[in-house]
Amino acid sequence: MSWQVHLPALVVSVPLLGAFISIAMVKPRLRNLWFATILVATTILAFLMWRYVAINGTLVYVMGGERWNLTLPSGMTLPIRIIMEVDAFGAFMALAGSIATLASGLFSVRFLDRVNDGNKFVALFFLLFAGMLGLEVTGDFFNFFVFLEIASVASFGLIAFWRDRPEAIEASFKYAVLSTFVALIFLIGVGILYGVYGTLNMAAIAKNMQVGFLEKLALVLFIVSLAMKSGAVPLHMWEPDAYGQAPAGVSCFLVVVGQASLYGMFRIAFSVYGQAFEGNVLAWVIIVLGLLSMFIGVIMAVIQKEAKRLMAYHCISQTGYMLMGIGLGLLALSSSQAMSEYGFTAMKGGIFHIINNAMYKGLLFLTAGSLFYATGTTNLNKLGGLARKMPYTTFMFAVAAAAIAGLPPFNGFVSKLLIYESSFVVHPFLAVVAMVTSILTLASFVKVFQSGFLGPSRDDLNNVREVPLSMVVGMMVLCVMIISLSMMPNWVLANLIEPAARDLVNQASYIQAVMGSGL
Amino acid sequence: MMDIAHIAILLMIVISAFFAIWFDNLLNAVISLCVMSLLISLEFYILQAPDVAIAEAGIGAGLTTAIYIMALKACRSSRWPGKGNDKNERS
Amino acid sequence: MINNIPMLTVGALFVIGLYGVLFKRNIIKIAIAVSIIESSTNLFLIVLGYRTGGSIPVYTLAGEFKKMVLPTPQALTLTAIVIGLATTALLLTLIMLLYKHYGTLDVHEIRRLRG
Amino acid sequence: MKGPRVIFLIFFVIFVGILCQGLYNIHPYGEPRVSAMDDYFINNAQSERAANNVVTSIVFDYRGFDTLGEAAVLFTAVMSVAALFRKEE
Amino acid sequence: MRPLSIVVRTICNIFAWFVAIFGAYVILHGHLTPGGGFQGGAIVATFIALLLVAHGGKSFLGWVKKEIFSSFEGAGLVAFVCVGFLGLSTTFLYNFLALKGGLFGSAVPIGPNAGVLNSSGTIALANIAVGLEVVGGLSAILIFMFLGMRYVSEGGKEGVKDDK
Amino acid sequence: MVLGTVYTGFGFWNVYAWVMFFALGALIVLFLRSTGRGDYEKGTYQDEVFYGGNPVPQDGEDLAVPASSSYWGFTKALSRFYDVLVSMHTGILSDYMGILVVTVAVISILILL
Repeated sequence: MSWQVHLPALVVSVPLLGAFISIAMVKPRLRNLWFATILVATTILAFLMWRYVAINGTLVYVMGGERWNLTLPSGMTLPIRIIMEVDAFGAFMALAGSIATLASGLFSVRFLDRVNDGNKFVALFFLLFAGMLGLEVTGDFFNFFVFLEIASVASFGLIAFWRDRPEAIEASFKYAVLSTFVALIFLIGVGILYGVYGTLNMAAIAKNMQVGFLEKLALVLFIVSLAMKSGAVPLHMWEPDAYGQAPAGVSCFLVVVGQASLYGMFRIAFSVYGQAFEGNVLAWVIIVLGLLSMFIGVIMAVIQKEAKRLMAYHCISQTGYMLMGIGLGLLALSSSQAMSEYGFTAMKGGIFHIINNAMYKGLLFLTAGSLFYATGTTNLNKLGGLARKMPYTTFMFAVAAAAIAGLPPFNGFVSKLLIYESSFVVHPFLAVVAMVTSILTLASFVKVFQSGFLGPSRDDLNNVREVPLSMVVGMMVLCVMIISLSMMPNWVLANLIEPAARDLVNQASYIQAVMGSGL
Repeated sequence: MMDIAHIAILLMIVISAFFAIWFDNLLNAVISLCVMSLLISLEFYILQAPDVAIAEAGIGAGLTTAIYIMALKACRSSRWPGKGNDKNERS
Repeated sequence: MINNIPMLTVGALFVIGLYGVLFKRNIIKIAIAVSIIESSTNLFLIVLGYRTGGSIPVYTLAGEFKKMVLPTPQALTLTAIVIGLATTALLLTLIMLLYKHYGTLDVHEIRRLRG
Repeated sequence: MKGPRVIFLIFFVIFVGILCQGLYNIHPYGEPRVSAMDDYFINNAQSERAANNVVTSIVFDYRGFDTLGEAAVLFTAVMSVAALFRKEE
Repeated sequence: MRPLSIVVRTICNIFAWFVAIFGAYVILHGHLTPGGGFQGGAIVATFIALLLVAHGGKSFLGWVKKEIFSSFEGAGLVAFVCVGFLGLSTTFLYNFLALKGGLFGSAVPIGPNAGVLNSSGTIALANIAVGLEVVGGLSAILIFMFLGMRYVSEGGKEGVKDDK
Repeated sequence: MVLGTVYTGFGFWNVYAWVMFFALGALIVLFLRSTGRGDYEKGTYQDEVFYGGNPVPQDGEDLAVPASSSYWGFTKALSRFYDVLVSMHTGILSDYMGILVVTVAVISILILL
C-alpha cells in the first residue's frame, strides 16, 4: 500500500489545515510564505492524485475505515462510512481547478499588502480551495452538501471583502440568500433519497436506483440547485454582480468553483441517475439551459461598460458551451450508436472546454484585476491607451481574448470545433447558436481591447505603470497553460480529456468501484 | 393523550412561524422565531432525538436570537431618522 | 393515530418561509424566512428517521434493547443546525453593512447593480 | 410590478404542491422503508467503538469527515464576519 | 450597550459559572449521554453572551481579548485535524484509540448500561476539540457582531476600535 | 505524437496548418499595405470620420472612442430586444428568487410529467 492512496483525504485536509493555522500568522512575510507553500503543496497533491488515477484507475478511499478500500463491511450490502471516490473526471477537474487557483493565489499575494487583516483573506481563500476540491473528490451526498456550504460561505466573505464598497455588500447579500435557499433544497433532495434508499453513498444509490416520482423530484432539486450555483441562464442574475465586485484573484477562483458545481451536476446526471432515467427530457433540459446561457450571456455582455461585469457575462455564456456539450453526451447515453456518432465527441468538447475556460477566463479576470490595480477603475469609458504602459498585461489580454473568442490557433477553437460539429449532427440550430455566440464573444472582446488598450493615451492615466512581478507571474502561469494547451491538443485530448469522458459515461465502473462486482 | 400534545405542539410551531412572518414589528417577529425554535426543540425531544433537541435549544433558540437582536439594534440607530426601521409593507 | 401530520408541518413551514422570502420587502424578514426554511429541513430530516415505539439512540438511557429510532438523520441534523447558524450570522452581518451603506432595509431600494 | 408577482405566486403554488406531495409520499410516519445502515450503527457502535451514544459515534467516527467540514463551515463564518468587521484600513 | 444594574450583574456572575460547568459536563460526557462538542460548546457560548449582556461590551472586552477566542477556535480545529492525521497509518480519521486500553481505550459492556467515561477512543478527543472550537467560534461571532453593531451605528472613519 | 492533428470525425485540426495559414495571411496583408492608394491627399473628404452616435471630433483632437459607443448601431437596431432583456435584470432580490421558483416549477413539470 503506497502512501498515495491517502491523496483524496490529503488534498482536502491540507488546505483546511492551512486555513486553520493561517490565523496565527501575524507577520506579513511569514503569512505570504505560508500562503504560497500551501497553495503549491495542494497543487502538487492534486497533480499526484491525477497521475495515480490515470495509472491505477478509479481511486476509492474509505474515511476512517479499517482499511482504505474496505467499502463494504462484512455482511453489509450498503457502505456505511463516508467514501471518497475519484475517477478520471474528478481528478481532471481537481487538477484544472488547482492550477487556476495557484495562479489566482500568486496574483493575490501583492493584493494582501493593501488590506489590514490579510490572514483572514488567506484563511477564506484556503477554505474555498478546500471546499472546491472536496466537491470534486467526494462520493457521498451529504458530504457534498457540506462542501457546497463551505465553498458558498467562504465565497460570501470573499465577494464582500471590499466592505467599504456598497455594491460588493449588495452582490454578496443577493448571492447569499439565493445560495442558502438553494443549498436547503439540495438538502431536501438528499433527505428524499435517504428516505427511499436508506443510504447516502452515490454509488450505492445508483446501484439500487428505480426511478419513480420521488427520485425525479430529487433530481429536479439537484439539477436546479447546482445549475444556480454554476450560473446557468434563468438563474444567473447573481453572477455578474458577484464576479464583478469580488477582488480580481477571487473572481478567477470563483470561476473554477462554479465549475465544481457543474461537476456535481454532471456526476449526478451521469453516474447516479444515468441510464436508469429513461427518456430524453433531462438531456434536453440541460441542452436548453446551455443554449439560453450561451446566447443571453453573450448578448448581455456586448452592452456592458464595466470590464469585469462584461467578463462575468462571458463566464455565463462559456458555461453554456459546457452544458450543451455534456448535455449532448447525455442525450446519446442510451444508444451506443449515437454515442459513437456524436455523443462522445460532444463530451470531449465539453470537458475540454472546462479546462480551457478555467484558464482563459481566469486570465481575463486577472488582467482586469491588474487594470484595476494600476488605474483604480475597470470602467471602460475611463480607460484608454494602456498598451504602451502595460505591455505584459496587454499581451496576456490579447492571448486570453483570442483564446476565448475561439480564434484558430488557440485552444478555445479546438473545444468549440468539437462542439460545433457534434451539435450539427443533432440539429443545425444548436451549431448556429454556438457559432453566433462565438462571433459575439469576439466582438465584445474587440470592444474591450479597443477601448481599454488602444487609442490615444489619456491625461489622467499618465502615471500608470506595469503591475508588480508577482502579479505578472500569476498571469504568466495561466498564459503558459493556454499556449501549451493550444500547441498540443492531441496529447491533451488523449491523456486528459478522453479518460475523463470515458469514466463519466461508464456508470457501471463507477458503481463497481464501491459496490464490488455484484452488479 | 400524548398524541394530542404532539399535535398541539406541531400546530403551535406552524402558528409561531406564521407570526414570525406576519408581525410588522421586527422585534416581535424575532421573538416569535425564538418561540418557534423552542417548540421545534420540544418536538425533537418527542421524536426521540435529545441530542438535536439540546443543540436546537442552545443554538437555534439562544444564540440565533441573540445575533438577530444585535442586528436589529444596529439597524435601528438614529442616523437615518424615520427610515428603514419598521418599514415593512406587505406586498 | 397521527397520520403524517409532522410531515405536513414540514410542508407548512416550507410554504411560510418561501412565501416570506418571495413577497416580503424587509431584508431582516427575508433572513427570518430563510431561518424558517432551515428549521423545516431540520424537522424533515428528524421526522424521516423516526420509528414508532423506538427509543433514544443512547445506550445509557435506552430502556429497551435494539429498538431505537434511526440515528443517522440525527447526526445529519446536528450538522445542518450548525451550518444554519453560520449562514444566518453571515446574512445578518451583510444586512448590518447594507444598512450602514444604504440606510434602508427595503429590498426594492437595494438595487444599484442591475442591467 | 403587479404582473410578475402574480406569475410568481402561481408557480410558487405549483412548486410547493409538487414538493408537498413528494414529502407526503416518502413513507408513512414512523415506518422507515430501509434501515440497514442505521441498524448496523445501532447494533455495532457499542462493540466496535465503545461509545454508548450512537449519535456521537456517528458524528465523530462513522461520519467524522462531515463533522470536520461542519466545523470548517463555522470557522468560515467566523472568519467572514471578522473580515467584514475588520478595523479600518 | 450599557451595563445592567448591580443585582443583575451579581446574579449573572453566579449563574454564568453554573452554565459553564454544565457545558463542560455536556462536552466531556458526549459519548455517554446526549450531548457532545457542539451542544456543550453552544451552552458555554451562552455563558459568554450572558456575561457580555450583563457587564456591557466595554468592561467585558477589557478582561478578555477577542483574539483569545479566535485562537481557541484555531487550536480546537487544528487538534481535530491532527486527530485525523494521527490515524493516517490506517486511514484518515481512523479511531486508533478505541478498545486499545490506555487513554479513552477501555471497553464497555454490551447493552444498556451506565457507560464508562474512559472509553470510545478518538470520539472523546474529537468531542473536546470540537467543544473548544465551538466555544471559540460562537463567542467570536457574538463579539464581532457586537463590535460591528457599534461600527454600523456610529459609522464614520473611527469604526471598530480595539478596546485595549 | 505530441504535436499533431486532431480528427473530429468530420474534419481535422492542426496547429501548424493554422500557423502557416496565418503567416500566409500576414504576407498578403503586408503586400496589400505596400500597394496603398497613391491618390490620397490630406485635408480632403477622405479624412472624414464615420463615427456612430458620437460628435465628430474637430481637427487635431484625439479620437478617444468611449466604450459605450462601440456597436452603437447594433444596440440601436436591437433596442426593443435589449429593453426586455435588461428589464429582466431588475436588481431586486425578490425577483431573482421568483425566477428561481419559476424555474424549479417549470423543470419539475417537464421532468415529472
